Parts: sequence; structure tokens; C-alpha cells
Amino acid sequence: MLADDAELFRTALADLLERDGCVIVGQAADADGLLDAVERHRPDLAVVDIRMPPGHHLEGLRAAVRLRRRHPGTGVLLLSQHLEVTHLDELVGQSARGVGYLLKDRVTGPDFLSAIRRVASDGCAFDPEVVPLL
Amino acid sequence: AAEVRAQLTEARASRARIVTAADEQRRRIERDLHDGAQQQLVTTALILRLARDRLGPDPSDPELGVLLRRAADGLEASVAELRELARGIHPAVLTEAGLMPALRALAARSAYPVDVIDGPALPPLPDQVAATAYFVAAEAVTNATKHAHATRVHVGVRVSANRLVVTVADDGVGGADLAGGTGLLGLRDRVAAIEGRLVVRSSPGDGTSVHANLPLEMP
Amino acid sequence: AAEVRAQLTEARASRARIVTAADEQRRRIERDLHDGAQQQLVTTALILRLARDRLGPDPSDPELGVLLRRAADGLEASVAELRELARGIHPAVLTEAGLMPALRALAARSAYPVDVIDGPALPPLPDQVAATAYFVAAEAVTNATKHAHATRVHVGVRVSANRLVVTVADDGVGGADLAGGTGLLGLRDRVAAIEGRLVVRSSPGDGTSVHANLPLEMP
Ligand SMILES: Nc1ncnc2c1ncn2[C@@H]1O[C@H](COP(=O)(O)OP(=O)(O)OP(=O)(O)O)[C@@H](O)[C@H]1O
Ligand SMILES: Nc1ncnc2c1ncn2[C@@H]1O[C@H](COP(=O)(O)OP(=O)(O)OP(=O)(O)O)[C@@H](O)[C@H]1O
Ligand SMILES: [K+]
Ligand SMILES: [Mg+2]
Ligand SMILES: [Mg+2]
Ligand SMILES: [Mg+2]
Repeated sequence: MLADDAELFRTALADLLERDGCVIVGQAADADGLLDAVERHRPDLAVVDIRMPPGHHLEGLRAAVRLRRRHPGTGVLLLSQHLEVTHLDELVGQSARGVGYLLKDRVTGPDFLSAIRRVASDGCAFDPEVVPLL
Repeated sequence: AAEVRAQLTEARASRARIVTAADEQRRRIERDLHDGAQQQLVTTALILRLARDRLGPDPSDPELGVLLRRAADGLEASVAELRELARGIHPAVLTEAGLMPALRALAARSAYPVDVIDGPALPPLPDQVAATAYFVAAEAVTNATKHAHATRVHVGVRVSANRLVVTVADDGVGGADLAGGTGLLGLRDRVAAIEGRLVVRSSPGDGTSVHANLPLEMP
Repeated sequence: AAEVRAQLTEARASRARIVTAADEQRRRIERDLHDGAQQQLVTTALILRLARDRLGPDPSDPELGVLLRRAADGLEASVAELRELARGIHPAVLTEAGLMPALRALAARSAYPVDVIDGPALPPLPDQVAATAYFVAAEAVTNATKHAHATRVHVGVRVSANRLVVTVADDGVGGADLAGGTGLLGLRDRVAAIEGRLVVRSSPGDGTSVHANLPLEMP
């Protein structure tokens, strides 16, 4: 499941993941669409942009926190263009299982696809920029 | 005399506003870089990666494969460069997480061993104070790694009597000289702009320490 | 009293140094962007173009052609965005060609009709004076296009009695208010930092004019 309001980025990401053998069960451009789709499909993983409409602020993050509470079986990987670390503790919560946070710059890096698989199978993946802040 | 005093008050107030406005502008530039060009470039890099994947590892036209690899490399280099540049302009972690995390990130990035000494938790700091403290530490650490031939650099931050005290000390060759460059002089002006004091202690062979003493509340 | 006077002199001097250092940093950021990332991206765009040429107009894999076109478009958009950003930080034409060409470029870019009135050639200007004059004009023109509902905006620059006088006048609705934003206040501080004076005349229905009077030699 992919959620990002930047359509070009989202479709390219979907392509990349499909080519790597993932099945994309849905795409959304905002937090509500994300929550609905997860409700319906219960995917292994939701890749979520932090900033989405309507406010372009922390909608994705808030949705991610809710997802983690309601659907512990769905891993959540947050992507952010910009280093934003407010409410990070809330996102991670009790255990860092099935959760990750990467800067978008990393999607072309060598470790991105393994990070995806790690978070989908209950592991975690945090950006080196974020690690010192946890 | 009263008039001169009023002029002094106004000169100091406008100096403080100028520093605040410049910080604000730096913060905005950093954001604009990330949310604008950088975002666009990351998407482009991703698309280019898809193109390369599509061509496969053994393309019928190897020259095309080489071109796509070079383009992807160039793009990735630009993304990395912009990220560095943005960070030098204004580190996002300072706005996002505060002074201590920003200092720890600074230390972690340094090629040199830099210790950030953890003290009691800091109270919330005014933006200008946090930014000034950060820029003092960044310049002093850079100086220590550039000039000091030190084995270690220590960065300490503490609050005392409603003032924030930032100290950067190295055990290097000493000989720091405010007149020798623009870095330390710039810090002194910046610190003065928020009514703080900058003291540099440095004697040949005995290391260098830079102390900034910053009021937590503007007078 | 003598001590207060000395403090005033120092406060003003450090204020001027702070502005100069900030300008210098902006110039450096602009250069870094231009010579670093932007250069790299232009090269990458060229490589990408070679790749597309190699693929030909009727590629065996049309999807690949689409991806390359998208990547090229994204690259172009980022380069344009970076150029805009760099210009906002510090216009290269100001450093390269001076104040009048920079003002003419500003007018040419404006979506609004802006006249730059040509007077006698200017003498060489100190960097801070040229930069301050430019930023005054840029902000005042932006204000006129944002707030004035004017039909025309005039920008004039002349030298008189060892001072540079910059005027931006519009025939719009008037009502400019220094307390209404940060733009005009920032200009006033910037102008004061080089010991100049900023005057804003604006009455409802009678347009707005912004005058900066800048000493060509620092006292
Ligand atoms: N920690 C230090 N150990 C030894 N020498 C130092 C140290 N810090 C500064 N110096 C000396 O003092 C001079 C002035 O430092 P300053 O930071 O003002 O300028 P700079 O680092 O040379 O250049 P820049 O203007 O880029 O900062 C330096 O050139 C160096 O010779
Ligand atoms: N040329 C003008 N014509 C009419 N009103 C103006 C003009 N210039 C400024 N004003 C008024 O004065 C106010 C203050 O201007 P100022 O440039 O300080 O702030 P701003 O343009 O609103 O915001 P910013 O801080 O982004 O510049 C404006 O909000 C506007 O109401
Ligand atoms: K984002
Ligand atoms: Mg978004
Ligand atoms: Mg230095
Ligand atoms: Mg304005």
C-alpha cells in the first residue's frame, strides 16, 4: 500500500516495488484514502509520505500512528522529503517492530529495497539521519 | 546623553532583528531547497533508476547503459550535494529536535572525535539562542579540526543563572586569534547581537577553548 | 557619556559587519548552487539527452522512451527551480554586472509593468550599498505588485552629494504600513545598518513611494 500526494513519485515507487516482486494493493493521495485502503486490504506494509493534503503537515505521520495501533500486522514505513522528527516517539510507541522512517533521498540507494522487506516482515529501518535523534 | 542612549538601544535592537531575520531566511532557504528542487530531483532519480532496470543488466546497446548509469550517478551526486549545502545553511535537526540533538548530529558527522557532554536537560530555548549556540559550536569545532591538531574536542552546554553557556575546548596547539580570520569575529558579532559574551582562551601549546555566554531572556 | 558613545559606535559597527557577513554568505550560497549542483545537473541533462538520442524516435521499448522523457522533464524543472531559488538568495547579475543591470533584470522578470528610469551612469558602488539598494528595490517592487493595485511602478536610482538615492513609486491604493509586515521593517534595519535612511510615503488613494538614501562612503 502506497500513500503519497506526489503522484509522479508514487507511481515511480510503485513501479520499482512491483519490479522487485511486491504486489501493490492500493495507492492513495491522502491520509483518509490510506486508512480506508488499509482497512480493506490489510497489507503487509504501508509506505506513507509524512506530508499530505489537506494540511500538508503531519497527516501521514498521524495516520501512521493510528495504523500501527489498529493494525499491528501492517508494517509502516514513513518517507519524508524533509527531516521531521516531531512525534517520532509516538510513532515508534512500545516496540520498534514493523516500523521505519527514511528520507526520500534513500529510495534510489542500495539499501532501500531491503529496508522495505525488513519493515514488511516486522523489522525496522531508520534513516542514519534520524537514528541519533531517537 | 539620553539621546545617545536611545540611539544605542535602537542600534542594538535593530542588530538583533537583523540576525533574527537572517536566521529566518536561512531556515526558509533550507526548506525551499528540500521541498522544491530536492523533491523534484529525488523523483527524477527514481524514474531514472526504473529506466535502468528496464534496460536490464545486459542491454542490447551497452553505450546506452553507460549513459544511463552516468546520468544516475550525476543525479545522485547532486542530491547529496544539495543536502549538504542545505544543512550548512541551516540544519533541520535544530528546528526539529533542538540544540542537543543538533550538536550530537554535528559530532556524529565530524571526521574527528568530538564529544558532546551530556548535562541536565535544557529548558526550551528561544530560537535565536539555540541558533547562536549551534553556530558557535559548529565554527569552533570546525576550527579545532582545521587548525588545532588536537586529539579530542569537547562540546559542553549548560544553563546557569538564566544564561546558556556553550564551551568548545580542544587539546591542540593553541594560538587562536580573532584577527586571523572571519569565523571567530563573526561569532563575536553574532553573540553580541543577542547581548551575549564570547570569550576565546588560547595559548600556544595549551589548547583552545571558546566560551559563549548567552542570556536566555533578552533584556 | 563617552562610554555610551563608544558602545554606540561598536554596536553600529558590529551591525554593519553582520549585514556584510550575511550578504557574503548569500553570495557564497548562490555560487555554490551555481557552480555545484546546478552545473552537475546541466551536465546530467546533457547525458540524458544523449541517451534519448541513442534510443531514437522509435525505440523498441516505448516505455523506456517515456521514462527517459519524464526524467528529462523532471531534471529541467529542478534546474529551473534551483535557478529561481538562487536568484532569490542573491542575484548573480548584481555581482557580475552591477546594480542597474540587476534592476533591469528584476523589472524584466516582473509580471507587472515596472519601469527602471535610466539616469547618468553610476560610479562604482561599495558592495553593501549595491546590495542594499537592490534589496530595497526588490521588496518595494514586490509590495507594489502584491498590495498596490497600481497601473505602473517606477524605479529610479541617482547619486547626489555622495549619496545613492533609490526610489520606488507606484500609483496604487496607498496605505503602506511599516507595522503591517516584516518586509519594510527589515529594509529599514538593513538601510540603518549602512547608516542610510529609509522613508516610506503612502497615503490612501495616492500611491506609495519608498525612498532609500544611502551614504556612498561609510563614516
Ligand atoms: N582551535 C584552534 N586551534 C588553533 N588555532 C586556531 C583555533 N581556532 C582558530 N585558530 C586560529 O585563529 C585563526 C582565526 O580563526 P577564524 O575561525 O576566525 O578564521 P579561519 O578559521 O582561519 O577562517 P574562517 O574565516 O573560514 O573561519 C585561524 O586562522 C587559526 O590560525
Ligand atoms: N506599495 C504598497 N501599496 C499598498 N500597500 C502597501 C504597499 N507596500 C506595503 N503595503 C502595505 O503595508 C504592509 C507592510 O508591508 P511589508 O512589506 O512590511 O509586509 P508584507 O509585504 O505584507 O509581507 P512581507 O513581510 O512578506 O514583506 C503590507 O501588508 C501592505 O498592507
Ligand atoms: K514530505
Ligand atoms: Mg507530500
Ligand atoms: Mg574558522
Ligand atoms: Mg513585503
